Amino acid sequence: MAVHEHAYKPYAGPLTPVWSRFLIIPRHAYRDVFASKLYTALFALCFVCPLVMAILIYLHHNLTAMAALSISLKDIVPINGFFFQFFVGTQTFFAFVLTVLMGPPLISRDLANNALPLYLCRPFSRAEYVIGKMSVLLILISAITWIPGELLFLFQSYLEGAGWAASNLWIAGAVFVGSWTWILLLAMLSVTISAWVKWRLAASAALFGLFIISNAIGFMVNGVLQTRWGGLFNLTFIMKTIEDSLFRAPNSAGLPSWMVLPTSAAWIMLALFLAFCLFLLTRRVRAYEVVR
Amino acid sequence: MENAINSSVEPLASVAILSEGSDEPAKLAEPVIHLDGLSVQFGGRPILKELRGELRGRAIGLLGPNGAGKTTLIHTLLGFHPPSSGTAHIFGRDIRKEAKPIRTQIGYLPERDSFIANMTCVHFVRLMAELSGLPSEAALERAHEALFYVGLGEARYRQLGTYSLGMKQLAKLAQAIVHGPRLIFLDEPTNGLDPPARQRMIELVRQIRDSGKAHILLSSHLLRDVEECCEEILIIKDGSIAVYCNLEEERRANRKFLELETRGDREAFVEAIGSLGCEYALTSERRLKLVLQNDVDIRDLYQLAGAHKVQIRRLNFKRDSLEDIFLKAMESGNGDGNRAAGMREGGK
Amino acid sequence: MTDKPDDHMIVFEDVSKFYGEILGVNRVTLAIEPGITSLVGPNGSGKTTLMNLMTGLIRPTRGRVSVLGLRPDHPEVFFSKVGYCSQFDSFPSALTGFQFIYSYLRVHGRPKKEAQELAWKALHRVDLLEAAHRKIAAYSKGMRQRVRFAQAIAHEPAVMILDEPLNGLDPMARAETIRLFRQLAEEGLHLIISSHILHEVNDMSDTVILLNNGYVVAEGAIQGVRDEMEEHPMQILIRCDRPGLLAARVFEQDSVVEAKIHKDKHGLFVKTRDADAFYLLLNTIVVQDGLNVESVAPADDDLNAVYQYLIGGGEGA
Amino acid sequence: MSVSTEVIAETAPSTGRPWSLWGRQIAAILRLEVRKNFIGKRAILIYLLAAAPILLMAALSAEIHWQQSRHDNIGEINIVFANLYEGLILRTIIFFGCAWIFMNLFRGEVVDRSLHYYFLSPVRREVLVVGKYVSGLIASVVLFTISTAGSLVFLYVGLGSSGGNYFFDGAGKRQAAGYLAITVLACIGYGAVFMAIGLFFRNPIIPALLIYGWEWINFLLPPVLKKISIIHYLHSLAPVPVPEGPFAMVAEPTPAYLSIPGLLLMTAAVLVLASFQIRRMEIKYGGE
Repeated sequence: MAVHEHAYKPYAGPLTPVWSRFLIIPRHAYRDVFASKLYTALFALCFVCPLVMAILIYLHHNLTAMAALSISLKDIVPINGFFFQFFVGTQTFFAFVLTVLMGPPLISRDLANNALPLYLCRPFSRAEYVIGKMSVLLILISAITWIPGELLFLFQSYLEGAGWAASNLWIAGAVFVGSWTWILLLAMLSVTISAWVKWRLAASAALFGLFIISNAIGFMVNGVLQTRWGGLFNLTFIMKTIEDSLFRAPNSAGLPSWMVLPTSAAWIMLALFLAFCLFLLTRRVRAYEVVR
Repeated sequence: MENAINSSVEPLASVAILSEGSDEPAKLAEPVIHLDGLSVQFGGRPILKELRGELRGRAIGLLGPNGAGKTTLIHTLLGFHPPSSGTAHIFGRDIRKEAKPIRTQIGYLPERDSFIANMTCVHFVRLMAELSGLPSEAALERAHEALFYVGLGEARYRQLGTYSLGMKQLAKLAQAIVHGPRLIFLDEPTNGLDPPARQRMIELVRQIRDSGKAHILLSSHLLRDVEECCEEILIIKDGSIAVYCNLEEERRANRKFLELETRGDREAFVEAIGSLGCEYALTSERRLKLVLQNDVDIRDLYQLAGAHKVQIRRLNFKRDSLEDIFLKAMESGNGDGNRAAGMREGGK
Repeated sequence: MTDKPDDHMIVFEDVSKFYGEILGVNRVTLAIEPGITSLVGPNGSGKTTLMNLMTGLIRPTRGRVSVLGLRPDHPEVFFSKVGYCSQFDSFPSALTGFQFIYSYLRVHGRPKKEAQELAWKALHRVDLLEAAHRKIAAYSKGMRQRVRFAQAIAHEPAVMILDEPLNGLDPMARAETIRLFRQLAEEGLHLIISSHILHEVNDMSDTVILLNNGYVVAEGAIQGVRDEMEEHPMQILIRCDRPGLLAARVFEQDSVVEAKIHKDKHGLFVKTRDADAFYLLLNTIVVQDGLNVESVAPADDDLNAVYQYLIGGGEGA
Repeated sequence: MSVSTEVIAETAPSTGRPWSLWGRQIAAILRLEVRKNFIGKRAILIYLLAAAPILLMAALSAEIHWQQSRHDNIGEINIVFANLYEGLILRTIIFFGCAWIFMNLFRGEVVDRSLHYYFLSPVRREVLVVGKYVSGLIASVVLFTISTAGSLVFLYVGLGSSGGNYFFDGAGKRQAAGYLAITVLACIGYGAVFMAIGLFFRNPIIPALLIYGWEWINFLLPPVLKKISIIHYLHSLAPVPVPEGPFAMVAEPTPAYLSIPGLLLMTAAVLVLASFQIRRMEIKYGGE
């Protein structure tokens, strides 16, 4: 009988390419996420809207179906920029819900158990860490926003023909960029909050509150000062403005004209905001707090 | 790209490992850690001052008073803090330029208890292995291997949060060795462990050392721990090296000092010892110290003991050599850095 | 109360503490005399619970605890006699070492001047004078440990309860602190100290309380505890070349019950019921077989061994 | 050091004239707590909250300043401010400000694991409660009276000369005093409630939000229930009655000579409750 000595041995096998390392984090995160029924159900729910819209598109081009329905769908729900803007709108809402649920524990958990040294003592940089944590959301949200969006677009242009596609290519762009602005905002926001607020519930609340409060402040400033620039403090309003400009539907909410913000201002505010988040993150994501 | 680096390193490694056997080739081999005027400051306050030296030992004990910069040194070598001036080389790689490739070669057991919540131990160690660049399956294998090695049995399927301090420490050790590093930093590995757990940890460190496959830098406040698992010691005092020397040589140095504890009528026995020409001192009614003359052997002592019906209850060479070294280093100023260098040359 | 006889002792009367279903300590009855008493036992064996009970941070589920005949119900008197250095390594935010100690002395009700003197005295004792005006947040682990210790003894209590006070201290600080403990013990104070480092406990403490799973498994002077355990034969470690040969020889004596060769093949553990006879035998064996003895040591007349016997674990061999 | 004598030396006063001792102890607690409330990272939020209304009013006053037309109808502006005060300052800023300050008094120390230093001092837990409450009161009153006063200043500055007249000769002074009084009372009342909550609940945010909701829907409640809410008493003190609208409450306003003692009575009750709770409190810190 042979006895096998289990001594310490170094690892000589192949290593994974460096660029792909940050994906390890989302991969492991999803293992836990989809272990929970709630999340899986919610995630499934996020695909209801795309499905419905796919059906609508299909009906549009299925003459028999059109005939069957006495009223003509074409006038009720025309497939145009608004159609897709509505789509992005709904999906980003779901994205928000997902973020509120999944965002908070991302980094706070590691900080609470000071796990960061364990990540950073490996060939794994702070940037990779943050990107990895963010991509947990990036990927998930992408899967429910622009990816199905573009698919819908392809589906439509396949049925409608190249001409439509050519003339409406901007919509594809709008869907893509519009989704990404939200994705970036949400991911960055939740990661930052998660890095600063230890306690999960509070973090969720903060994420929620930020939108509501900024909203309130925005309008209060507007109301009190009789000005429109309060909108700059209003995250939702900023995002709305950007969406509108992307989908060439200025002021789709039909606000009094004096409230409408210039798009450029909105973009700048968004950029500033993201930059600020990034700054906060770098303050917190460290192997060790250096006390002076 | 990582692979390339590895292959380029391997031969070097083999040299290092070969050299473990005998001291001679060690000089030729690449030093494990080469401190090259390494200095670190926090907010203008110097923490490490111009550290210089070549560490080669298989297990190096890192000692020093609180705030001397032990942990800072480890952190700097890991690339957590940038050196304010100078640098260090690990396996010949510059920590300033090649932090990543270095870190693939390093395992680290942090002092504060750190883990990732709601994860089973296996999952945790596997994740850590993957972060070190192991492919998923290999990582899983290695994770189980490492956990088996540190002796976490069924417990490895339990949530880390439920672990006792000792188990957490073992889990931390597992994650430090899972990717098979060639240099392992252990920062106070026995801190807060109860005696059995502590002994277990020390055993493991010894085994890793004796495998000769990895070098160990162990920082601890318990001289006993260091004495039990380290061959060389590096003592840091307010930011500079006070001593770097080889424990074995130190021990051999005071090999002639013997401590005895006896039972039975020892008068005659002691006189007899004296008549052998050994100086002796009676430290208590049962204990005595004596200096062995070259021609005298312990067997002779037993001869006498037998002759005088004396029991030698306890017999050992002066063991507290490390304590001596440490205390000496502490009272004498930093001028000792030179002495350290001297010792290093003398040592090899 | 009828505590008169107890008023120089710390008394546990049949004390149990449960956290919900979790057992803290169970049915503990103790009377602790002045001097250094060490609490030893695995993590989670109830050391901290015992200490928290003494200081009224938690209340016993059953039984009574009294310190020098006092109860924490009367904090003004009780806590001016008791100092507790807990293991929570945490501080009120944004204080310097001096402010920390000074402020709480004021909370004790000490007048400004006295509080300052006491604070400096305490800081001097733990040798933190130069760091006194730095923020604690910037202290090293050992310094934090020391400043907490200082805070616990600043008001010069008669009973000091110290939960792993040596944890994280460097060798000199350890030696220094132990010396301080001894000195205080000489002055007739109670020191209740928990520690994992058996050889240090061995050296410093007058009595030891061994805890396991919330039960007191042994108490008293270490030597005494050892002698209690007659059924455990004496264990001796002989480090030498050719331990195998030695092993073969020692069995000539039937009082020898066990001989085990050390892992590294350079030593032999011998268990004998008659130590005297064995040592005499050893003399002859060494001479006759020309054995090269490195060292001889009774492997178990210390706490370590007691711990082995009563609590067990991977220690030794 | 002869310990025995030490002990005698300073147990004497404690048993002898406890009041003086308690006085000194409360002073000491204040010394610790007040600075903790004003500096440290937890305080930042408070400053932001306190600053918000001032900034807002500053902007507003600037705005008004340009529009000469609005200078005359002070009444309208008063109402705007009344709304602003009750809606923003009172119900939001002061509410959450107090929530933050007073909950952190104990909960914060449990989180920081530093409460045991108090529990290990020879100080009665009741004394500790009083000390901490007062310290919280100092912090909140100072900050929020400043922010109330600040907003008022900008209100009248914005109105220029007419504002000046209104303040010095008109009803301005009385109203200002009223607002400040409400602010102080609010701190007293909310403070006690939130400190108690911080003692009773593991994570106090939820109860806090519940109360927030309760205070808001207060104006829907039948008069009986109204009585068990702080805003009720405060609202009835409002110097400028707030007209119909989301903030309005339809109820017979309790006269000041009733509402103020009522409020204080409630506060006292809550404090007593808190002292009972803290007597039974054990240090666990979740860990261990």
